[in-house]
Amino acid sequence: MKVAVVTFPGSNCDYDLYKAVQQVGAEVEFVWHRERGLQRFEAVMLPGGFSYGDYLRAGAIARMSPVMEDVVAFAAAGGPVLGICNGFQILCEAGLLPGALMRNDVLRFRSHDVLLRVERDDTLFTGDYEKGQILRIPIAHGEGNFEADEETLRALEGDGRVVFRYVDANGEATEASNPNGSWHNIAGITNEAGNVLGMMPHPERAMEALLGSTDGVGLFTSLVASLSTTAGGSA
Amino acid sequence: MSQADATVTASPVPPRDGDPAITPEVVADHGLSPEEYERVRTVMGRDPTFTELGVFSAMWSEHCGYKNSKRLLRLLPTKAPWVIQGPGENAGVIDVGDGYALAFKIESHNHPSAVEPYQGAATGVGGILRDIFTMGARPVAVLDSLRFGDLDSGRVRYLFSGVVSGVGDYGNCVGIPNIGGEVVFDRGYEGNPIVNAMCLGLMKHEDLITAVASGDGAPLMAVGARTGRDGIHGATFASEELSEDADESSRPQVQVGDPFTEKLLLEASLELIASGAISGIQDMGAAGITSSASEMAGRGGSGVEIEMSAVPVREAGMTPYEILLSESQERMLVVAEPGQEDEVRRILEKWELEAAVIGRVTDDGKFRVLENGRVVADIPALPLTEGCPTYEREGVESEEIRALREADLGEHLIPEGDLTRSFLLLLGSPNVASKQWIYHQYDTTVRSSTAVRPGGDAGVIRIRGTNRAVAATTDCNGRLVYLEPKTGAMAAVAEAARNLVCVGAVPTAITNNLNFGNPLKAHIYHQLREAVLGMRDACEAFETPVTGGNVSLFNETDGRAIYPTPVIGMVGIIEDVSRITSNSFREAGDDILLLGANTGELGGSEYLYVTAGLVAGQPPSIDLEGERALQQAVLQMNHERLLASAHDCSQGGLASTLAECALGNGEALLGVRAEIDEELRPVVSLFGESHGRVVISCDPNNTAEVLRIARLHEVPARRIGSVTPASEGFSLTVRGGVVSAPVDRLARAFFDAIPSIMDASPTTGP
Amino acid sequence: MSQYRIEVRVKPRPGLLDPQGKAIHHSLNSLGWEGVHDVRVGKAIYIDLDAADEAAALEAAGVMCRKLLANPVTEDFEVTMVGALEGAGS
Amino acid sequence: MSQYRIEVRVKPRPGLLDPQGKAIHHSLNSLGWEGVHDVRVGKAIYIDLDAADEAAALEAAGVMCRKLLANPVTEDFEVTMVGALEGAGS
Ligand SMILES: Nc1ncnc2c1ncn2[C@@H]1O[C@H](COP(=O)(O)OP(=O)(O)O)[C@@H](O)[C@H]1O
Ligand SMILES: [Mg+2]
Repeated sequence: MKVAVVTFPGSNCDYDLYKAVQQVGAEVEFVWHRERGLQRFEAVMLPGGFSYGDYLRAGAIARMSPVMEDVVAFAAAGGPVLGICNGFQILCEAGLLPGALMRNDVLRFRSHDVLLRVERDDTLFTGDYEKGQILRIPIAHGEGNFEADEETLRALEGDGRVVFRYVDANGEATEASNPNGSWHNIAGITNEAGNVLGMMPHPERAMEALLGSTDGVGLFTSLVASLSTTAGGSA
Repeated sequence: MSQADATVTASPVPPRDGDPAITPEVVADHGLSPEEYERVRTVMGRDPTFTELGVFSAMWSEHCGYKNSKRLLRLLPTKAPWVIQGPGENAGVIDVGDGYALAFKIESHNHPSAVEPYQGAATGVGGILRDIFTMGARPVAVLDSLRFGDLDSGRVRYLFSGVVSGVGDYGNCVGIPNIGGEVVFDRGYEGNPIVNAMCLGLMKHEDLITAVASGDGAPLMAVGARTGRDGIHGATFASEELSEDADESSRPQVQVGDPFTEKLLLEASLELIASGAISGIQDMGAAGITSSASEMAGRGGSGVEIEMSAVPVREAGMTPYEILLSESQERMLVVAEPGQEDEVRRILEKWELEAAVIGRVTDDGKFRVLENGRVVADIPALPLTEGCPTYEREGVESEEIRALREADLGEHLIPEGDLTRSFLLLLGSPNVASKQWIYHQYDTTVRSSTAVRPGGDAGVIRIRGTNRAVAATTDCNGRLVYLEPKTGAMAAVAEAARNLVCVGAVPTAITNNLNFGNPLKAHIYHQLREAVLGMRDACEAFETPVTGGNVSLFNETDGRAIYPTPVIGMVGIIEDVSRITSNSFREAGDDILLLGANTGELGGSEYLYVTAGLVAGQPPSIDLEGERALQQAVLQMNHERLLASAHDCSQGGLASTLAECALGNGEALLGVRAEIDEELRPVVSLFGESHGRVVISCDPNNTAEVLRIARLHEVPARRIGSVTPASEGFSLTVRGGVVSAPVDRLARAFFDAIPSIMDASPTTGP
Repeated sequence: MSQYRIEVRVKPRPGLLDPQGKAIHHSLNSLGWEGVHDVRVGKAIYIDLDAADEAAALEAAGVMCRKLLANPVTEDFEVTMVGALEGAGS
Repeated sequence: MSQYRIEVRVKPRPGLLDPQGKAIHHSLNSLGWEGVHDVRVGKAIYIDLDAADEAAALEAAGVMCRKLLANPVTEDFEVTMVGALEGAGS
């Protein structure tokens, strides 16, 4: 499997993501935002960071990059696309995912581990987890407050497109366990087709016990597994 | 220097239209004394022009010229086999093994932060990052050392929250994890906060590059952001006292940081260095183009010629004076290899940045500036960079401070019995309480290499592809330095070293930031000198040479100086990441041991500040040999994998240290049952801040071996109790006194202290 | 071609939570302005641009808003003319 | 007492670097708007408040700016009246 990690001016989790993909045995390559053509890849990932300094709105300027046209086409063709943190913000700005990530309700940057409940174990990205499993994964963002209009929110819940939710140690989605004010403690969602996942927490930083958690590994192994079962099938 | 004085002289330069005439007032406004101005005239062999005067005033300011500290700094030990680059470059560099080198340095941004806390702190971080990546190293960690007045003032809360978000936003955006730091709140810093930022960068040995301009004719290029009118004369400003009535207009324009551009500049610079297209690179930091160009020329023993009209500017109509002294951020000066200008431009363009040829390296030893081909400044480079007059002054201890130190603390020693209330007060003091409110605003895990995040004794960054890690900490208790400068400075070095050994790192080298008041005052000079001597002794004893640092003097408001605060930034090496040790207790049932002994002083303690508002008394004495032995003992215990945890005992004393071990980061609370029988007053046993102590925990099966190793190193050691489940509470009994409380009560005091102050009360704007 | 300065105001949509506005509201109340009932925070963006005339300048700014400056999910925008700039040219 | 809506615009001081404006400027240029010469970004703040009359409302908003809304070291501000609000209360 070959994965593209798309980098924008100001991306800063690109290398971490690259290493995470490598760690699960997949091939990976950086694609600079001005480059065109993603046909040779089987999955596309948008890393975290501060593309264009998060100026104007997080992700707003990056989504205008030439490569985004190809990301849109790649997603439309059913190819798996993962956006983490700033990547999630870019996907929302580009309309590949619904809603918007607004400023954290506490008005401060939040950086610490959170607990996430896995809501779906039947997506391309979560097959190696179990539904209800609790993951420990770091967050680091100032604009992670997920909001959308009523209708969209109802659809997200109704269609089961919420993949990860912030919870406490008992697995409850409480206000105290919500780091940024996201509606319904949403931490990660997919598009309707299920091939685009956006999440604020950083699984690529939870790949080694030495650094505090290995709970992010499953996300990457899941993707590799789902792609190898459909080998040759996608995009 | 004198050689250069004699051989290179300034050519005549006609005055530039529109420039003010040079009067004694103009000279004084530039921060030069009449004697210093005479020295300028001697160096020049004539009167300087206005532009030249500006250049001298920046280069001979305290900030760039180290007038009042240079002679003292020469006393510091700087050599060891593992030192690759000592003081004098943008950053110090040491060998860390497996082919890697570590560049590290600390910088202050006190004055800018007092005026505009957010931008001041942000640009402080920006500056220190550039110092690291201009050495060819990739920045891998930031630490911040902060001091403010007491949090009961709205203005202080404004400064504190502004500085923290400035430090955070900048580092977060560039993507460098924060791994630690410190913060102290004390009325001694009211009005004059301290903001020191430290950065660590890693590189392969062969990637080291230095800031030297050599090669006659080599093009000089300005890269990165454009030059604007910001921060003109920041270097001179940083060398003056603040006064309350300094009105807006007399303040230099605030520098605004652009971390996004910095990130691009960082990537572009590392790519430039790797490309071989350049031979030198330097940050345009304090005093902007002036200092970067003249220092590169000075180090290379060559000269430079710069054309002002070629410098990309942000605003029209800037004079040479303004362009030369602008402190606009996120700019670099690069010496390209001749013929490689286009390659430099290509790399910068990829990162969406500008590069412009603004001059060339010459061989005539001059710092020459042209405006549309006409010379506007012509100065011998070496005297400009090295010829700044330096002073050695008479230092005398202040009688007032001596009296404070010798004050009788008798009445404060009386309390005994149940001292839980004082203990809770202490745990809830912002100085002792959890600093999560701060570092939860900092990205601590970006780069996926942070093995120990803020909250431990020292931050730890692993080196990918090896089994190694580097650890770093910043430390200084200014109250102790205030009461007794020499021991206080030794204590700062000792605490830093203890913090490192607690995580399992071998202390290797230091950088330091001397934050002091006005050195022209005899008692301040005394503090400065004594502190440097103390630092020297401790660094010699621990074999941790000084590879660089920064001096920030004139930290005074309305004539009142801050506590002398020589912040120590120490780095250490961990050869095997599997030996990294945490400071929080791991498991109920483990034994708790105390290494080291209480020397019995209560002077300068947080207990006195919290209970009596007092900064007085004899501070704890320090035994450098004992400290060294303690470090060796802890390292050996670590090496033999005997330790479950290790935590240095410092502010708040033994009781607070045990509480910190039990509370950890708040996620897995544990309890403590401990008892210690010392022939001391109970407040001293519980809350005294003696140096040379470490609390460790270990599997009871390892206790005998731990005690044996301690004996081997002649370090006092005893088992003082056990880790218990949180439900069994916290208790520490001493002779004649006790503190005991439910663990969640301690947790509330400890974790809620800073958030409840910051969330409840509004800040008051500038 | 003349140069014009346009002011764009981007505001959070009514009904959407505006934490920053709420925080300022709270501070103003606690600083003693009890008569403050609501605060909303948006952006004011000033754009200097060449255009054939005022109408063309406003038109262009509107397109910029739809494409980039405002997020249609969360924000509304307004565009107004500040005026023509003298002696223009980059 | 009536209720008024005031608009406050807080702008970066001239001469100060405005990184956000710079990034937007750059982006607009590369999206094809080459005639954009400068972009500056500030805040637009809408305050609904009780006051005796328009003048008093504007006056109060000016004080709020000096005390809280604008940072005098880095920002300038302007205050304008949007209008009286109907059926106020709350
Ligand atoms: N300004 C800061 N930035 C980052 N981390 C900080 C800061 N202040 C304190 N910390 C972290 O909080 C922890 C506790 O700080 P402190 O009370 O000074 O500890 P100690 O006295 O044990 O050194 C340390 O890990 C320190 O690195
Ligand atoms: Mg400390």
